[in-house]
Amino acid sequence: MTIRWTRIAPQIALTPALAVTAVAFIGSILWTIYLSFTRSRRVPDYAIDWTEWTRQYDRLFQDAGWSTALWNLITLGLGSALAIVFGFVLAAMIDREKRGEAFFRTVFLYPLAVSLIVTGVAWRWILNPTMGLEATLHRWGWTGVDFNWLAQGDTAMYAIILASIWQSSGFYMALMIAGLKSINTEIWSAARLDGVSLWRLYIEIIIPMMKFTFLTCAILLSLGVIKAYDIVLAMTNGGPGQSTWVPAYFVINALSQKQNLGYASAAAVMMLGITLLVFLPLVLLTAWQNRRRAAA
Amino acid sequence: MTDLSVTEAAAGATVVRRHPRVRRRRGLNGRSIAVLVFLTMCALFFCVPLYVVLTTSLKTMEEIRQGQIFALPETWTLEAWSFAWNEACSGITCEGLKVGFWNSVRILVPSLILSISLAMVTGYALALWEVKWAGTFLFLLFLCAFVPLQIIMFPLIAITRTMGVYGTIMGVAVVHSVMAMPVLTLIFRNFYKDIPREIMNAAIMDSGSFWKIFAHIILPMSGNILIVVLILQITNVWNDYLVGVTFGGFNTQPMTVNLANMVTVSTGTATYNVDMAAALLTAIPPLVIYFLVGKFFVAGITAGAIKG
Amino acid sequence: MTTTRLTRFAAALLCGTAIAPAAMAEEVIIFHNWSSGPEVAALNVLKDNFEAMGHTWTDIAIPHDTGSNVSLLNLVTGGNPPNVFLESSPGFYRDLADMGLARPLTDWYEAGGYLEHLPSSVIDSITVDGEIMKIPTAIHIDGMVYYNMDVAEELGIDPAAWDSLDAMFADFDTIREAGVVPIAIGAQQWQIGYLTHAIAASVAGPEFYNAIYGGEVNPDMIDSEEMRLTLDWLRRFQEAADEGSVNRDWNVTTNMVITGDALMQIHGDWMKGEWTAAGKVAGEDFGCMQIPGAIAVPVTVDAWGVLGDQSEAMDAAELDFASVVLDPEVQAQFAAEKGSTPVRLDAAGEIDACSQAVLGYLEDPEHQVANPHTMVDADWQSSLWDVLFNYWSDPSMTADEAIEQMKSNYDLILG
Amino acid sequence: MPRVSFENIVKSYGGLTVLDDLNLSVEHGEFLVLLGPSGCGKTTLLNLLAGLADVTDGRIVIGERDVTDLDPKDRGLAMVFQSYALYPTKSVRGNLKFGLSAAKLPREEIARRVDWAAKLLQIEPLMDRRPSQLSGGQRQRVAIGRALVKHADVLLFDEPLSNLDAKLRTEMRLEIMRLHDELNPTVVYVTHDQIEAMTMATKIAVMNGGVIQQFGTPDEVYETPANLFVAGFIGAPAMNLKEARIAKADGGVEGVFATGARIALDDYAFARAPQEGAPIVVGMRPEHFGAPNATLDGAAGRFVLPLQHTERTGSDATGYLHWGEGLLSHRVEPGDAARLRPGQTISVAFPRGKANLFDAASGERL
Repeated sequence: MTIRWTRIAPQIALTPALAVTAVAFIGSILWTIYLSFTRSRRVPDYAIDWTEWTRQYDRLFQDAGWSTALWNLITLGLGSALAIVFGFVLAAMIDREKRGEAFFRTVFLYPLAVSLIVTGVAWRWILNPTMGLEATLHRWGWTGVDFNWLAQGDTAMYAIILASIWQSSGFYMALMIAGLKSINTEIWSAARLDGVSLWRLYIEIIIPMMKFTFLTCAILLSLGVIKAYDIVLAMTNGGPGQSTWVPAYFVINALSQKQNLGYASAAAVMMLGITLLVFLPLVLLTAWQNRRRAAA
Repeated sequence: MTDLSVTEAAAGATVVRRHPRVRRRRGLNGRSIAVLVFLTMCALFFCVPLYVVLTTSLKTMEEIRQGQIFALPETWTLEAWSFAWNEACSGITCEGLKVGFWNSVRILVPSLILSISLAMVTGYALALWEVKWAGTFLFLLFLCAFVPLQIIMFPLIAITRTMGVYGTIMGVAVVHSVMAMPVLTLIFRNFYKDIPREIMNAAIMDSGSFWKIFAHIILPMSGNILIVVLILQITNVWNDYLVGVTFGGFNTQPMTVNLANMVTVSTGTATYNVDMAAALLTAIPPLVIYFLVGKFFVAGITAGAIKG
Repeated sequence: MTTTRLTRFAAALLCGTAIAPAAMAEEVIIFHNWSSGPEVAALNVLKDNFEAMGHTWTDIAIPHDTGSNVSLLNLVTGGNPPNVFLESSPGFYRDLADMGLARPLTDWYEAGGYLEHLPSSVIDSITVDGEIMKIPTAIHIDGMVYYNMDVAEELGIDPAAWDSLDAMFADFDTIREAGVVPIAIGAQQWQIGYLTHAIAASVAGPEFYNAIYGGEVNPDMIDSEEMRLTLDWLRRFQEAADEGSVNRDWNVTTNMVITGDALMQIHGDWMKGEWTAAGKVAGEDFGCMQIPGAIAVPVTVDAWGVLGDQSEAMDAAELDFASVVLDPEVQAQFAAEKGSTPVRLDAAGEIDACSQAVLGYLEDPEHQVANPHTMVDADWQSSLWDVLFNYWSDPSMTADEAIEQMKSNYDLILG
Repeated sequence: MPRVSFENIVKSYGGLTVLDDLNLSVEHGEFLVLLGPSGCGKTTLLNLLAGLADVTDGRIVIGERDVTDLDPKDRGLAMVFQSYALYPTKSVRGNLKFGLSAAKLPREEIARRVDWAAKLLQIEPLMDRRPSQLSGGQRQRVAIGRALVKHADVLLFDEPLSNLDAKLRTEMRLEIMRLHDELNPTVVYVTHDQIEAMTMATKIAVMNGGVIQQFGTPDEVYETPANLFVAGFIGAPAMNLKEARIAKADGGVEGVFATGARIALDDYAFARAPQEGAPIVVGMRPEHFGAPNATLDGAAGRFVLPLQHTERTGSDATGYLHWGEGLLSHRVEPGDAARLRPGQTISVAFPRGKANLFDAASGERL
């Protein structure tokens, strides 16, 4: 056989990416999984004691900090889901009321350009109990208002949710606007001819038509929530207590404070598991969408 | 909770399509007014942090202590800005945020070159050339695109350590490139996939050289997607904290890390005006990009999220 | 030890370290996690003296709570190791030894005659498995009471008269009525962790303290009267904390006391640096004392380590650094800037009222315990801090619940 | 000079075999048209020749060279694509030059060839425009020019005219024929349009289901279709194919249709002697029928049938007569078409020596 460069050249060009995938992703994931079975502390210790190889996981499931982190993950997920709702409301309003569309879009989207560290710094300042929003409200005479969310374990998470909604609503709005624009304009006319009320139009026609957009948003949101670290660090650094720990924070803490590589790896593997749980529907969704498109 | 690396997501960077829709100028009826009022209130909510941060940064500390967070500064001063930029301390070096700014720039440039060139060539090879295992590889990339950094953090530390780049600008840039590779590749691949097969065939018959076709035919057609990916990657890298703090070393940490250090460990009294000025300084580059090329920015961050 | 190096020692000893011209100028990379004003000022004392020897000081600073240990270890094993690092944890030096990167300094100490000038508690803290591995730079007491004397006078209270924590808390209502925060606390995890071990040493004594924070943890002492006592006091401190305490940095907290918004703070005595930076004088503007009625005080010895397996020139430069740190004059200057107490008994220069008090407390070896960082397993300590900070942050959590969590943590980590 | 031949070509995608043991060769300077309905494998065959797809088995030879394992650019081919596939970011000149500069030809040579092609195709004024600024016909010319400048021995066309309107299509057809006459390359031309095939080809290969049904000159393919498929595919309106049985009478051979009508087959050159009662299919081209109601001396068959409707296609007209369940089409003088009324009974005659006979079972020509 003669050498055919048209067959070989692309494979050569793919080698770097392949190497990166194999080493930095697949190899590293396997490495971390392996480490999670060891008792590695600061440095890797590759001996596995097979009589208690699940030791790190056992500890994880008994660790109050980990269960707090998991609950917070759910809280954060549900709370941030408001960003999708909010995003949809904004998108629907902007889409119906054309006036000022460019202006509103610009305003709602700019927080997305801001890093989560900056977002955290800004909101932490606003929520500062002695000089921030609360102090101002008290000065204005609304002494009953309690905005010292960051100070209490049961409200600190809400502050993080508030900041993340502020940061990400615009993004979901942009996705929703795109979704709304792809809806055939004749549907609006048809609904108007039929005399359907706007509410029913949205609830019975538009939202079901956009279920794919909603699903996309939900999956993106979940993946974002799993990765949430910066915002927690900048807003509360995990506190008060462990009340705002999330898995992403837990892993870093285990690595740096506890200096327990094995434990951090076990927590990271659990994070990967959660990611896969979210990822699986995405794969199914993509397959489903492809089939639907093929059928169309 | 959408950090940008998520929003790139799935694949395909089709620039958001705008269906030209007939604009109907209607009179201001009750509903319109209600909607506009609601939108305006939301807009105010969105602007409050920016306003507060901006005014705080222009105030003196005495004024800030009065707790009038919403008041305009009585005496406008740029002192906090100049202090944050030139003098604020991060560690023993008190040279201000400008150190971090230049670090961020020095991280940004190689990471952009590395990640985009790698992703472009990979996407091009996968989309336009016949490679038997392309499908499997694509699926792998799709999976990798969602892997949080924590899961591969220690191995990456060990790898960069072995490469001798841990704790250097290059190290941070390399990790950024690695983390961005799957998503950017998918974006490029989905863009190139839509290039007509026959153009590729014509080029293959004309030249047959993988690189020549890339340089002469494909690269000139990649203008739009390049802008989109550039914006995506610039915002990503600039706004990153975790990679910078984990892989940065001797005063090679990016601006966000400097900012976080400055805010958490400031000298003496907490100087909120300096903190806020520093926060704004950190936020300015991506904000400028957003306000200058908003349309591409939106396309960039939603790249792939909307398929079809 | 090579002959050239010995010659250099001799030369250094003869000429006095600070002015000895370096045979070879080296760029020395120095890793630390200090970043507050006084800390930086103290570092600059070292830097100026060190650079006067012709070397270059390249600085890398990673703030306390961003995982400096991980960074340090990875920097060491990676391509760009720091030559000198601020690190107390004995485990870290053991890891270094495993990697062949440790640099025992016992010979150097003996040759330089340093040991006779150091208190025995300091020597203990710099010794790892029989070899001296660290260069002590400063002594701190982790739980000192610093109070604003002007405010105390206005309120008509004399903190020096308190002979127990009970007596101290008894005055809090009076203080609050005057619109002053009695005790300023920064409620961050590490600050609460420090406060707790200071309370433990103070109210429960060395035996209990060493059973929990020592190299060998005694699980029987987790569920003990002493632990309950410690936790009960911690709860009382929490109840006394003001609204803004959450996530407040220690130096911001110190500033509340300096400006008179609060009467006092219990914290490591590095807060003295903030006072002196504000132009205040110990014994005149502010008073300092141990926790009233303290049985023992926890002592932190800040110490540097140096990297082994380096070039000869770098080895020499590292020793130059060590000699700068242990120079009597530098010791005094450093202590003055940082607000610490010198590690050398013969440190030259003036010792302020607070340091005199500290030296007084340190006279009695029974009255001191070591900072947990230099002793205890990092994982165990971190888990303790998690529990304690949860306990602090959740007023409904009982001491029993906290003890239960600690016990289960012990089983998981050390059991 | 190149003769192009496919030897025992097999092409399968996964488990699906598209081409199975295909043999075909075309001599130098010939204009081969691969003709067939979509999905018949003709484009696959072209791509195999071009090297854009790999054969599963078999050999492709151009001239004396086995090119089966060569890269497309090394095969000495040039190709014109259905969608023209012009490089959108390059000017017309850039499009023409790219292949030449990729082949590292000297600068003057490139300029000479580009000018030659521009002149030949009359696209000189367009040389600095981008493809998006050209009309469809202009793009087609550029695409052809891009192929010509390579001075390739073999030119491939993949349905190059299908995106043009009818008028342009005719023009370009003539243009391509002129170029072929002037430059005389070997051409392999894929199309599903039989008019293109009939007008341009020197050889036609009719394909269906991955198999070459017939290979021959346009006349051969039209006059003596090798099987039922070719018979039905070539010609518009299509050949009438009617089932019949062989009947021998008075030493002559006749075909008896299901309707009872008969047709004399004495003049047909049977490959072997027909058997009595054997089922056959009789193929009759519409244009061979005599004018309605006209008498035709020595007609092979005469049919008197009611008219269903007539169709006029400009220069020509066709009448459709009821034939059992089906229809029989026959050419009508355009002038007469308007006078014919549906339902009217018409008598048509089919001449001797014009019928095509096929075996009903195998579909092969008898």
